[in-house]
Amino acid sequence: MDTMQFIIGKFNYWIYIVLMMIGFYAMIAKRNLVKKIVGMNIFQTAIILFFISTSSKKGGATIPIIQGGHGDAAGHVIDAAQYLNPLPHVLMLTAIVVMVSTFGVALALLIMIYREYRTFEEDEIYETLEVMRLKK
Amino acid sequence: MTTQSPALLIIVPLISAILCLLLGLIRRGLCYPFVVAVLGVSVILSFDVMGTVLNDGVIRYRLGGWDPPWGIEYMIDHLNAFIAIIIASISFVVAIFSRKSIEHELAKGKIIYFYTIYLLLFTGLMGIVVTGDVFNIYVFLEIASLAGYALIAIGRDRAVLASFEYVVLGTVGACFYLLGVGYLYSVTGSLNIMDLTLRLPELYHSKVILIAFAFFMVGLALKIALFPLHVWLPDAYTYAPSTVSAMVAATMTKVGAYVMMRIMFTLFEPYFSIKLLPVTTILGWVAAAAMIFGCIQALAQTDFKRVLCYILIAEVGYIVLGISVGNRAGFTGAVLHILNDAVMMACLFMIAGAIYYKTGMRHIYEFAHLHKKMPVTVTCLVIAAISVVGVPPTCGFFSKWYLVLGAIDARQWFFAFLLLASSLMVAIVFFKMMQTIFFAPAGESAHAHIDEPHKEHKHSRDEAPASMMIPIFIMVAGILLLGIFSGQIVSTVIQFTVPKGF
Amino acid sequence: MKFFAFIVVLFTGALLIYGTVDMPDWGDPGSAPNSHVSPRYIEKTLEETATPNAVTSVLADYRGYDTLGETTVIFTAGVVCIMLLRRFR
Amino acid sequence: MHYAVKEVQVKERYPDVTIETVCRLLIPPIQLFGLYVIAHGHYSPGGGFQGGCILGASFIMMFIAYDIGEVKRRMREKLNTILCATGVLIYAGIGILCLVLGANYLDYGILHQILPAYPAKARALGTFGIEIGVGITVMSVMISIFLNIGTAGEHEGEPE
Repeated sequence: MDTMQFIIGKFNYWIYIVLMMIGFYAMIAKRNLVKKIVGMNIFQTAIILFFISTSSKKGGATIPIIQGGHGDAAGHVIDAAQYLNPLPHVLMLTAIVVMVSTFGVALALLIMIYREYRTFEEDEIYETLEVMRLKK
Repeated sequence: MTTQSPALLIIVPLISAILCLLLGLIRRGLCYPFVVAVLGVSVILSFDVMGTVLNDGVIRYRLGGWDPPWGIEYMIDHLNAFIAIIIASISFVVAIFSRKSIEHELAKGKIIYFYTIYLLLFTGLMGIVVTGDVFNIYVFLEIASLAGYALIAIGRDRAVLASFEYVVLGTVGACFYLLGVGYLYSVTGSLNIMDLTLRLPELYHSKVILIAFAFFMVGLALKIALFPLHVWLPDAYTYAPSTVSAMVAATMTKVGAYVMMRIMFTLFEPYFSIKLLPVTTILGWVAAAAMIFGCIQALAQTDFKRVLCYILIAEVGYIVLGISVGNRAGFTGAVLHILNDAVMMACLFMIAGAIYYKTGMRHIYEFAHLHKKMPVTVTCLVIAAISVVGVPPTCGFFSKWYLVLGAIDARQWFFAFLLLASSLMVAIVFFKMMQTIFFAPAGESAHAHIDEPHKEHKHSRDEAPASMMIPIFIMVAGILLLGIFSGQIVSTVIQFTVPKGF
Repeated sequence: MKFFAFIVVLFTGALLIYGTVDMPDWGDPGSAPNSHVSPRYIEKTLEETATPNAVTSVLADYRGYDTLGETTVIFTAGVVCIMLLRRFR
Repeated sequence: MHYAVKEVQVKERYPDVTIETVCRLLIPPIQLFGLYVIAHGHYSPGGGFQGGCILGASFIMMFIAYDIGEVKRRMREKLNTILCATGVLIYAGIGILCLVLGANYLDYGILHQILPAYPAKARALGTFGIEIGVGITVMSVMISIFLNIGTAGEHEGEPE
């Protein structure tokens, strides 16, 4: 029973870690440059999921927008347990933007690499470089 | 002004970066003086902040007026202020240097964007240094990294490929750092460094904290190119434009080392980092390997900038060794070495840039009889080389002295021996270079057949323009003066940076 | 090379999973992130910032400096793409 | 293996009545929705980044349905760069305004001195101001990145 409790409590982290490692593997092992940055994207997305999962609260909590908050209804007491933790969401909004920016820069670099070597395969690029070196 | 200067330290370069872009759309020539002026203001501001810290103690500036654990705050103590001065001064001097070098190496239309991104890089580095919030460090780390990737990618030859490799590995490093933040957050619920310091000690035996610490270390090791994770550095810094190499080599790794110090000794107490974990041993051995490996590789290279890159890897090893021995002298040596190494590396990379600008030579074997053509530059090169080797009147000696003392205090005789051995190897690297420059047999210079027209003028004096020589002079003066005044620097600033518990 | 990468990935994953053992359970309302800093954001957002959406108030006000950094990051990315890809005469 | 990435070139467009009509009808509501998401970020999910993305997406849709000339006619390259800078400038400028009025950087509460609002409401208004800044930047950067990457930077540079 205890083991079951443990697995139910933690399995979400494990799923994200598996996702992260898929991305990480693609980043360091794949020889195709596009696959590398796709792996980078998977890695970062998994981290985002990880952060978001720390914000969840069981027991009927809802999105962190105070109900009845329109206008000046600032009188009533608000119970923090009714709303999800907003902080990880905020951090991840920032991280998403960072991710998009990194992805954009990486794509720009890829296009520059393609202009120069006419391929996305790392092996072929190094072959070209070797040929260029020998020509000199 | 003084109460707001910590905020201005970030805002001034940030807003100027935007204005620089707009200004460049109006007139391109305005960018350079504007950038130099802004960085000059930043230097003044950083000294102002340092003055405040020296007089009134630690500055805690609350952004948005919110109390620390809820809002973000700047926490500036002696260590931050010291690093901020280094970053601002180096950026300022390198910016002066950039004028001719950038016109020479870049397309005209790119100059506006170059200066914009240069200022953004400076903003990012400054942001990392002054902030007191672990997630904020990540955000500014990414600003600095993105700017760094772009600046490296506009270099020559394989620069784009090197930059791409840097993007992949740099993102792995940043992601590991972010994972560390996530693990810390999931058990403490806080992101503020001072608040975390209060909440962490009771969790020191938690596995989450252990893993978070490990991921912080690996992520930062990737960012500072510590030995087994250095693969991106030599290519990236070799093929970048000279200005960028000088700026990035002198500041980026230093800021990473600073964050490492912050995490090891402020966020976690020295008790955790040194007593509880075998960090001393692991980091010490890694750093020792980095020193030896960097020097051996430097011996084997012919490209001048690549030699400097491997020496930089060895220097990172020195800094990390100083951090890892975990005592007063070692830490003092590490902080002092951050300053000295920044100055020396900026100087050497600028000299490499000046030689490349004037003669188009990159390889050491082409440098024969350079002293007849560029005597002043070669003199500066000799002084900087002496300092890197660590000969007494120059600044390089004093930081190595403290590092060796630290290693001896920690009873790590072997590390002390390796420090001296790697100094010796650096000396061999530079002796080889000097031998080529001064004593190469006449007519054997390898570039003679490449650019024939140069041959008649080869022995006439032809120095780089003043906008390049003045920054080099400033740096050489820095090397000598920092050596003379290193005692004062240690007693006024660095002794206060040593963390409690040493 | 691929085998080496696989070993590295397995090792990293194992470390990360080892770390999760001491983490709070998923959705635990009493865990540190849910009880230390964040309650104030929810309870005081209307009173202090007159914004019912706590995410917006934290994003732009409590941690507004992070968002300044975020905007700078995307500005950097825009400038970088122009500089790298545009062909200049 | 070689991937079938052909030489990048900006082709002539093939006019397609269906796509063009649908886009002409769809783009204004999309842009309006983007503005709504920015403006209503205080009361519902949304905010500067999300709204900016939607606004940028409307231009990207225009690029896909018509061609690059159409997008550049509506949003000139230089204007886009200026907007990109303006967004950050608005954000940082509001912070500076707080600084000038005597509070810490980004402390919008002090804005009640110049706005007809009590401090908490002034904070909400300051938040709204920076959301607009973020929205503008995100929109123009989305357009800029997409145009540059989508055409591999081969489109005309700035006329100088």
